[in-house]
Amino acid sequence: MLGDWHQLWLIVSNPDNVPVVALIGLVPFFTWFGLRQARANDRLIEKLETDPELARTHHRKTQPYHPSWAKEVHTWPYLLRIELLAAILVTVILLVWALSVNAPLEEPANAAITMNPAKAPWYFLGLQELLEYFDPWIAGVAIPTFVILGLMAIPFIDVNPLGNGYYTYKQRRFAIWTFLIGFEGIWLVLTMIGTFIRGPGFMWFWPTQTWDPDRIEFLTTRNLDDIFGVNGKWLAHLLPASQQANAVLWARGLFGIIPVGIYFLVAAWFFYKIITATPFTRKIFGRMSLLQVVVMEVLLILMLAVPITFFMRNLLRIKYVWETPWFNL
Amino acid sequence: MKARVLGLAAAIALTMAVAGCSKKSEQPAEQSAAPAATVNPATAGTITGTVKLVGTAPRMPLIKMGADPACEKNNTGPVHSEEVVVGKDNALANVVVYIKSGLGNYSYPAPSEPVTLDQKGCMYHPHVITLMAGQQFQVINSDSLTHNIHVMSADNRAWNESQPQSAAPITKTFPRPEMAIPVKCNIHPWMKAYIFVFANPYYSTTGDDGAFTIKNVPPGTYTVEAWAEAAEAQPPLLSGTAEQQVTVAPSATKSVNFTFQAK
Amino acid sequence: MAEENPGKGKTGVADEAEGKVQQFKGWLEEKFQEQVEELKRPEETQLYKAFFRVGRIDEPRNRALHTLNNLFLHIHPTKVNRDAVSYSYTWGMGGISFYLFIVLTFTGILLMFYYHPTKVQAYRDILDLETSVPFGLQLRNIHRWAAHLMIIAVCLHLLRVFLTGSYKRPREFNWCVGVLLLVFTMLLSFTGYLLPDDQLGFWAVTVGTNMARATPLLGHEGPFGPQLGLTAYNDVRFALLGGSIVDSAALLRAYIWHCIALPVMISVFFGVHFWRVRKDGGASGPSPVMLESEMKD
Amino acid sequence: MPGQQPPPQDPITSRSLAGPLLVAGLLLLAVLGWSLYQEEFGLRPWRGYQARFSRVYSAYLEKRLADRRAADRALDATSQYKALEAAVEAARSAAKPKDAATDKAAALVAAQRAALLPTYVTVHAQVGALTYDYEQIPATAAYRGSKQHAYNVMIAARNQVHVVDWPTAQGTTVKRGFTYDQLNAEFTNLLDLKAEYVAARGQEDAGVTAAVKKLNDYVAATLPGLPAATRNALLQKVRTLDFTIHQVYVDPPGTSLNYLGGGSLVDRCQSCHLGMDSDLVPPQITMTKADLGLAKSHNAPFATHPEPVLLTLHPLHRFGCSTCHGGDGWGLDTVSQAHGRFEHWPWPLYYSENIEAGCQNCHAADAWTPYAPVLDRGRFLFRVKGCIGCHKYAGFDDQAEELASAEHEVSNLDREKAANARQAKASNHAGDVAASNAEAQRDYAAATNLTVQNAKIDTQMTALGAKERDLFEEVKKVGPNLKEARLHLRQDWIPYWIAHTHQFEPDAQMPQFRLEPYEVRAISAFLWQDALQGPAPPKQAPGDPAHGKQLFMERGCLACHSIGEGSNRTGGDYAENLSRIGEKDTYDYLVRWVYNPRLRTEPYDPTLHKDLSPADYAKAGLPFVFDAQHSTFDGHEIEWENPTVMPSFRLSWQDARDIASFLETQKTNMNYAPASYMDDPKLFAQGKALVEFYGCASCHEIAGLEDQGRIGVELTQEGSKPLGQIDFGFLLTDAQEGIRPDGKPADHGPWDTLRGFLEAKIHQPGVFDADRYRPNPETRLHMPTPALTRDDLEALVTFVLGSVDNSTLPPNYLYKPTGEAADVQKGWWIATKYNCIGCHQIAIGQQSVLESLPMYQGENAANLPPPLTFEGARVQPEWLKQFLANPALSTSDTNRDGVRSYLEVRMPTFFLTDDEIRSLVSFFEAMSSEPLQYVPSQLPPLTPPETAIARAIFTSPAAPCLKCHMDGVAAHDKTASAPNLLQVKARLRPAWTLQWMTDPAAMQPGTAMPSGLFRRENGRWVFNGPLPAIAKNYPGDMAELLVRYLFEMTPAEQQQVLRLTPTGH
Repeated sequence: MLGDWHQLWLIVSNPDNVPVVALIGLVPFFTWFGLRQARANDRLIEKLETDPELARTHHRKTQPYHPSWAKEVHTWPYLLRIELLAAILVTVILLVWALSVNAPLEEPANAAITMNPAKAPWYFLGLQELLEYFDPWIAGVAIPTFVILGLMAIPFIDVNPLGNGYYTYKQRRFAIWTFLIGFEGIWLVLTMIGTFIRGPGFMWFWPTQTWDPDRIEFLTTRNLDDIFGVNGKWLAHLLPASQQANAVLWARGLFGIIPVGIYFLVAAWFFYKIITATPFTRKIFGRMSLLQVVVMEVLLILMLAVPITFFMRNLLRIKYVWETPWFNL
Repeated sequence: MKARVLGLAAAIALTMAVAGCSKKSEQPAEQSAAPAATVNPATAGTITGTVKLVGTAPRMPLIKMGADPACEKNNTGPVHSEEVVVGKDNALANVVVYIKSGLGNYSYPAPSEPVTLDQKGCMYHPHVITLMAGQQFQVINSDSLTHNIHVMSADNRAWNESQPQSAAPITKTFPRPEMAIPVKCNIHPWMKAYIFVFANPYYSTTGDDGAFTIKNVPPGTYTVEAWAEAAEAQPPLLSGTAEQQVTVAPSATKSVNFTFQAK
Repeated sequence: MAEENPGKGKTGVADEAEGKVQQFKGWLEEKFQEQVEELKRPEETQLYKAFFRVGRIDEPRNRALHTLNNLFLHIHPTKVNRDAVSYSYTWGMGGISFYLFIVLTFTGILLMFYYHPTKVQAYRDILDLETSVPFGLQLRNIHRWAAHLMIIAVCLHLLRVFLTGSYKRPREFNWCVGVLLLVFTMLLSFTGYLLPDDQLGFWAVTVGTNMARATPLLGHEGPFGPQLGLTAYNDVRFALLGGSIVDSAALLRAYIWHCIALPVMISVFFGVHFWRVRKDGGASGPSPVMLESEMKD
Repeated sequence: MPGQQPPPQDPITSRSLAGPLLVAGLLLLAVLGWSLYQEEFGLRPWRGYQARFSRVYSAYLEKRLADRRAADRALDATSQYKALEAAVEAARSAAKPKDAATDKAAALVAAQRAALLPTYVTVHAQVGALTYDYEQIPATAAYRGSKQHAYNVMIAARNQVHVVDWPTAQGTTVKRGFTYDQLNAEFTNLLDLKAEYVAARGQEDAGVTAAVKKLNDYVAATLPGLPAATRNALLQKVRTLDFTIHQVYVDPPGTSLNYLGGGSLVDRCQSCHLGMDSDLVPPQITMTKADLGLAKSHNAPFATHPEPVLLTLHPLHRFGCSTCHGGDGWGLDTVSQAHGRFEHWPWPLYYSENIEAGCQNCHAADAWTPYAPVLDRGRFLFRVKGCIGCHKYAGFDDQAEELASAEHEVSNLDREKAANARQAKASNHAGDVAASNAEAQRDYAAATNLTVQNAKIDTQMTALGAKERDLFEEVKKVGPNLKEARLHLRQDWIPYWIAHTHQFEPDAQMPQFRLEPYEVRAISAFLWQDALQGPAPPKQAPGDPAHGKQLFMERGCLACHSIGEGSNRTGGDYAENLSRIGEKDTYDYLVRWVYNPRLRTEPYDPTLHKDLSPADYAKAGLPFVFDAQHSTFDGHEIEWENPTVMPSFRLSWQDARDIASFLETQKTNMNYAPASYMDDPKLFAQGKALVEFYGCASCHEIAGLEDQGRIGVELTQEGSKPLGQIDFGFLLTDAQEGIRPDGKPADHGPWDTLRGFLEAKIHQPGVFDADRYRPNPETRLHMPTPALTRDDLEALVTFVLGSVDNSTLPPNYLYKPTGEAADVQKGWWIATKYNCIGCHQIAIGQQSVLESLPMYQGENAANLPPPLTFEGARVQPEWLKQFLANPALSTSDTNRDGVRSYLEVRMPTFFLTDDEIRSLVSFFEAMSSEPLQYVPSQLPPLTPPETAIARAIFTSPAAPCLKCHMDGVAAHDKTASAPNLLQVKARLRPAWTLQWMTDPAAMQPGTAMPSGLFRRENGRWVFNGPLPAIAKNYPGDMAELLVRYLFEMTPAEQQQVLRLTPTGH
């Protein structure tokens, strides 16, 4: 039943969801705020590119400038007073928050009574959401590990020397898009889904739909090999007698390599196309070592796999594309 | 180098395994390696002798059976307590003489015929019963009243069963050797007997003549013991050397005498 | 002296006394003025100097010395890029994160006074805290929300640093440290989640640690875990929880991670982070824009 | 921006941030202010309550104080008070001279001690140190010199004379010298003197103390409550009340009292409920909201506990508040938090309608809980409304379960026995072949032990067999035996009843099932076809309805049954309303039922799983007879009686016919649709499935379904069911918003709580099916709708709500009575099971159903069955056993009461089992606090003169005993109003008899037996009427004499006195 605004209010006003609600406003605001400055810088860059003379003399910032002004200012008091102001404001915000919203305290822990829904803290809800799409070892272990390693790898694979220390969009289009897709398009959206959409039984409830713990959901998902009818009959002839019984498993395992392989190739080609789309990006590409290219490709491919799986599962109802006795993808 | 170490280890392991196996297989062999010999009747000897009482035999009290007139019916005259029964020439009856130790490793099949204890005239006949472990022990009731047979064994299962008049005989066995198992009838408290259960057939009970014979004894040196009820009583009515060393030569008859002094 | 002029005895004495009073008055006024002047410039007092070592802060040298000489301020350079003081560039998120960490430490220590990490006491301690401990409820609320706010601030810090490309040379290493700090921040918050021992924390931690079951090679439900002989009683989840279920051992472990291990680790990395910020040239900018045409091949 | 004129000043260094900083600083201050306010007031609402309490309570105390002062003044003016006061004064003045002398002497001693003390202390310390110095020097030759020296120094110090200014009795001071030893002696002496004077003073004042005590006692007795002074102190305390948290802290060792699974109980309820704090409101004060002038306030939690005795039984310092009432004892921030009425507190405060649910938490095993009438009513309804038929409840009518467990135990023992036998055999064998005698003896001993063990098992099994037999009979069904439906009921009526249960009988015991017409048809047809065809009950001639009605009214049927509907309804609600019984029952069956409801058509054999027909008996070569004496078939117990609690009234067949004829007239003109389908065999299977589905066999005996257990959820711990496990169906939103299933707002707002669920569920179980797509009616919820009034509904909710998992509570808090209290509880189960309380008053203050009926009002109250409040003290246990087994006290003449044959109302025969009788006897003894082992006291036999005196009193005109007491003359016995005194010896206890004779009205108000037969004179009872000449000089206790006489009463003696009695007939 849609239109249950009370339900939506319950979710939004849940104390532990306050940060998520705050993020809805904060992240777009700061994205806009940063990109606005990037646009100003981009205009400046454009101007300087067309006017080399000016480029030589210009202080190259959008901030106001006069030659007589000191290049550096004293930390005390100019930085510290700002820090003081920030600290006071943060304290005020925190106190108001603390005075108006109580930290949640639910029933005493009881292993016999399952919470429904049993949700992780909001910052892990993205991971919990991934658990719906991937095997636990992928969602819970492999992906976080890749995210952390991927983040740490960024400085080493982003060889673009431009845009170091100032906002710019035009000079770093690819990097910014990639990051915004990863950070906002995937992580934040998954967190939102986990917070607002997932109800009892971790079922999918549209906003304003009543969270009915007794709701019955009909979900069929199929594995890709089922759709293609992989049954391993033809493989049975090729296998030694001892493995005859496992023909299906073998067939599935082998079959799964095909779509996964195709995806890797297509995605790799897709990203290659993107990073060599313009002369500028080709120039950057030229600066990259083979290892950097490979690492970047792998990370990008894996990142793209998340939304693709998301859509495959939710729209195409495909569960696994590659099944093996040890893991499923 | 590495290969050598491995080889050494393998060798040690193999040795140990073999040793372990052989040790295991030894144990059952040891048990079955002691075949119990049977006594060779050709070389077997005999121990005989008499048991005498020195001094005046203590007077045995008269048993008063008035409480149960049916008891008196089966008795011709007055009945005395049977703690000390003396025959002619001070011969001491109801003494059990047996080889206490010194026997080798022989196997003795239990005799197939049962030993019978009769209850007659509210007395046990005989007063001292000897039998071998595993031999059948039969109790019959010749009286026209009910008795109970209360066998108070310690090493064997104790039991207490009643036997009405003309009931079927009670048949039991004693699986373990045990000396002087008291037997009582709780209905007639004067009734008393002793059962001796032996692992071997080398025992004999003296009759009224005080004589005993232990046959088919393989040659060797043994400790022979004589057990007299009155010597074991508290306080003892008799005293005497109950144990003697006896050497039996092949096919010989050895004579041994025991004496008990009256106190 | 009063006897000097007996004729004018009385008046003389009075005058003299009056003169003395006047004299004293004048002296007192003078001293008072002096004192007021001194107090008008508190930074010149001995007391002030003893504490802060330098005098007036509106002199450039003293300003610099002020920062340099202060243990707490010397994480800052004495001077910063003139534009780096603007919120619009830095968003202040790093500083806010650190400030929140201090708030969390402070409130956390106070909360520790009232909390026992045992199955019997934990929940009851929170009940007590909320109802009878002075400022207990507010303390807990501040701690809770500061933790959430810190994660938000850290995430926004990450966003800012990325958007300004501040991870680029020479700051690659510090970016990595920053990523670790993000992870630590989340772990700190997560370990704190269990401590009230209520259903919310219990099930959040149950869900969270259930993922650990599936760690490849280390979890008993993960790929190759069973093949390596892992069970629910010897895998990584068991190590995290100190048992196969979320129970008293898990509570104690969460407590120790939350109150000792992680704060110590994050403090160390904070130090590294700040140190690298200064060594790598202070706040990253705003740097002058670079032109594509100037790019070296 | 290039090209522009740069600003004259650097915007960073020149701009001041003072403004924003100031604003931020002010904001911070404001928020800190908010925080302080919140801390001081916002989160501490109890401060407000305490301030208000201080105001209203001090006003209350002031008013009471003024009243009290006036009363005190009035009292002071009374002559008694004045006399007592004078006595005090007199005593004081008498003691005065001596007191003065003693005080003076004591003062001197104190002065001397003070003078001595400084010197004493100094010298003591000095000598002590010197002694130590001396002692610690080794006593060897090397140290001889120094030791001697130290010795000399020590002795010198001991002998040194210290001069003290010594006060004398004359008031002068003299110098007096003391050595160390003298100092010690004098000091001890002074201490002794001081003690002496204190004692002397006490003795001198003994008279005063006694007089004061007398005065105080008088005041306390005349004016109970707090004395003015105490009240005043209290008032001052309340006026300056310190605002703090008031809490009860209980920390029983081991487990916890709270449900958190550990730790102590902290209840801060008194922080607002200040009237409960005994420091502020002493137990002498009880006040309500109205007393405080706050009758209309909904926010004045200041009253004292309405049932103070409960607080005495459950002291706060041991139980706290939330243990009984629920709620969050920690909560202080808001009312809803304190009362635990928020989402995350699983143990909310019970609403007042269900307040007794708290009792059930610990009193779950009770059959009867004093001070908890609602809970008791809930228990009663749980049985009477047939809940127990479907829902298991541990300890509640669980004979069926007990039987099963006994059977289980027997089979376990059987197995154990066989195993023991095997083991014994093995041990014996092991002994036979053992290597050593010691080992053999061990083996034989083990075997012997096992054999003995088996013998013990045999005794256990024998006892279990007896228990099984008893349990088998104790299992009763809530509804009638439907195997006899065909013989018992009218064919057309059955489907109507099933479909319209509550239309036919609005307060029926049977709940209304929600059935589709086809289900009704199938169930009816199945029951009809499944029932026995015969042998039919004997054919009966018509009876006399008028006589039947009289019997129906007189014999006591109305103690359980009711008759008439609406305002005409009279009788109890323990059993069915009989207003329309004529429409349902067949006459022949009804006659047999009234004659003896336990009579069965065919016995049921649970071993063979079949009803035994005459043919079965014939095959076994047995006559077709089954009763208490023939309760087995083929060696096992059979169900030989109808499993109903309805007893036999020992009526004659004719009386039974008359009553049945009367009952047959109880009907309306309703026409029932013919039910031709009843014999349709096609419906049988479907009907059987439905009957199984709806659990009919839980309450009824139905052929083929005898072994069907209870189909409902066990409710023993329903009150602890987590909310998450409760299915509100499509009513969840309504529940959260406080809308009742009928669309009206719920009494307590949102009802998405356990209580709300239970209320809705018990009231109308069907509502949780609402809006659900249930194409097949059988997929609906099974639970039928019981007929309940609003109060009854709350009583049941209370009962179920309080039934929690109390395993987390400390075991010693659970009410698990032992000894007498246990006997009382066990007996109550039986007394309520058979509805003894319908006829008898058992507990003081309890009213039987009959007492409330119109025909027993006024002087007719004498026709009531006897109250049993003193039964345990009155009768001898052996006699009671016999009586309960056979209330006629005769095997031949049974159509009467055994004790009071003059009563029309009749003690019926309940066919109690030995166990039940034992329990009841213990119950009555325990209710009267009699020791369990009754040993008849040996009364001294009467001497012939005593007999003569007793006889004379017994027959004197002033004591016409035999006028009322039955005497064996049939005509007289009919009009008698008291039992035959011949029964005294076997029936009564002497002690009770004595008490009864001297003041019967005290034990049984309204009894026909007159009080005042004897008067107390010089410590003995003397006959109160004109004494017969012969008795005039009797020095002994005449009541006692009469008791002894009665205990020696023989028929011959009775005949003799009958002749002598002036009121003879």
